[in-house]
Amino acid sequence: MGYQVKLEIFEGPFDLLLNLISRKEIDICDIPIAKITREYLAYLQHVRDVDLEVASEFLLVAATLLEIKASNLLPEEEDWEEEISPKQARDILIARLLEYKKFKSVSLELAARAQVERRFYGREHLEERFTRILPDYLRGVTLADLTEAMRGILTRKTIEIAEEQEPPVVSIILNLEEKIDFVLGELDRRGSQTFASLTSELEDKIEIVTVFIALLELYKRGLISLGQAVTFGDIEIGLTSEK
Amino acid sequence: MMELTELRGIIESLLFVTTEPLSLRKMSEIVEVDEVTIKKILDELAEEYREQDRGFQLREIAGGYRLYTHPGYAPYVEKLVLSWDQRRLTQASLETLAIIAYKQPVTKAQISSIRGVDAGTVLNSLLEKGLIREMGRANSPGQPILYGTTQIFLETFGLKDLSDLPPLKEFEPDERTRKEIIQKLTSKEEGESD
Amino acid sequence: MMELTELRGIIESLLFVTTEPLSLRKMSEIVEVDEVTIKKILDELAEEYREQDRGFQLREIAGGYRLYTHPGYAPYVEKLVLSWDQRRLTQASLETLAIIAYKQPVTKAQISSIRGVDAGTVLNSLLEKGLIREMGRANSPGQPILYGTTQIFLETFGLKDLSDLPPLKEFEPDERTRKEIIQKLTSKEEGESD
Repeated sequence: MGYQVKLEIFEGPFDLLLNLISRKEIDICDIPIAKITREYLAYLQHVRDVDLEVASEFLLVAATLLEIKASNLLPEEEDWEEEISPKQARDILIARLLEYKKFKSVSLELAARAQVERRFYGREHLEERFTRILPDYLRGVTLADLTEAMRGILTRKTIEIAEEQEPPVVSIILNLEEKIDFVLGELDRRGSQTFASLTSELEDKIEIVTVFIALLELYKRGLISLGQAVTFGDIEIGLTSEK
Repeated sequence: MMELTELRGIIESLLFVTTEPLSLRKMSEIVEVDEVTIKKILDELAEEYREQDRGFQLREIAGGYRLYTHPGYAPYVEKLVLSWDQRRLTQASLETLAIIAYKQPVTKAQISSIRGVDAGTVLNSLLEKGLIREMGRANSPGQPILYGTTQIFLETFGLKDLSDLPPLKEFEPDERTRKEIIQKLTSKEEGESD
Repeated sequence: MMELTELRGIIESLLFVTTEPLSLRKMSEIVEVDEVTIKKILDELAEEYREQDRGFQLREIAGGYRLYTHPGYAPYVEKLVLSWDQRRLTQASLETLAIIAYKQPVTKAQISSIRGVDAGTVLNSLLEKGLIREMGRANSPGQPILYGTTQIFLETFGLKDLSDLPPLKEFEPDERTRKEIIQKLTSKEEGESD
């Protein structure tokens, strides 16, 4: 049986949720993707034998949902066509799942080849008589260089270990909700803000983009007001009174 | 002119010493004999090893030639050489590698969009393992980095070159899977009635 | 009973990969065949290589057997060895030496697994330069050689003794590196459009 989703407005298999969304029986804007993803990750940690097939498909589907959602969050004034229709959404998902499945099957074939390849051993060392003619690779190397090399190795190792412990997270999905909280918090604490001041501390380009998407989401929910004095001017953001 | 027996001996000694696949060009440079002659000798050597049931084989791998122990004797070889190779590739790494192998040069965004998850972490680890490399930058906005596979990739998967990859076409989802997916995602009104 | 052809193949594959002379006893243990039979096969192999003018020879050395490149072809092999990628080997030497200095005593398999690539050639070169030495054998299966640094190593790097090496604590990722790691792990799309 597939993974079950439990939401206020919907309870049942994840597949069915998708189906309902593609039929527009459920508005994608009502689906808290971050919540679903977080719960799914919690669920993964409890299951002993993770079905990789289901796990990777879940992520692919969740990411597609997010994209559809993001595109539907854009203010729908004149550009009605810009919004992805249910049929288009479905077609995108189908095309993606098919494309993804193709690469997944070929990756299994590659894994099998790597397995076979491990039975072949090549020679990996050099006879002493030829070692002697090798140039002195370490000429001029200092203790500091040795230090640096060890630091590099340890850094690589740390990354590898961290990667092994990292569950497959759709970080951007989780991040959106974080940024929504961030924007609300800032406005609450410091009053109205401009987009520039809101993002002045952020270094990562994608973080800034996520803040922007968060603003769209908040605007859609009617929690903030947006203004712009001049074209290409800074965006002014304030909390609406209804909050 | 060098004698053929001597030439064969020289090439064999180069193959014996090399720790990575040796290209025809490199052998030709070292021995100062044309590539066609060298290729002929390599073919003869490979045939000899096979016929004489030797403990090693000559294989064309990753754009070159290298000697490897006969895979049938791997259990014994492993008793002697403790395998250090702990390159256990995760499913995520394998899928990402597959996408890069077939689509190269390819950007991170393109990979991410096929797998539906961010490829950043996996790319870093594949770069560290030397299985992929940066191949320059795309001419699109932001000039994203283009990725491709390496010689180590070919060696890891026992491929002669990229054209030796299994044809991707053969891995298209079959009709049943295709129908299943479409059915899963198609509303009842539009799809088949039941 | 194992067939003679197969037995010959197995022994040849062991000789092919071994990094040190293989004793009759060791081979006998691995193949589970008596030493007399093994000795007979070794003699046959040596004879074959000689007769067929192969690129390598089987020699009895230091209480064991090992394959060596045919000395007559040494000039060509030297040309090959000198054409190896210097930068890669410099990096490999430095990292291997750093691991041995800090983690000694350490086996080749351990070094390879920390570095992610084989350390064979580099180890020989460090031994040759007198920077490292064999310190005995590990008590693990296969009893691999343990490596450590030498007096020459201390002198080269101006150290009083090993405790004079900068403490490992300082090598722990600093704040910046740690931040980088975290960023790498949570790295997201580079906002490219294509």
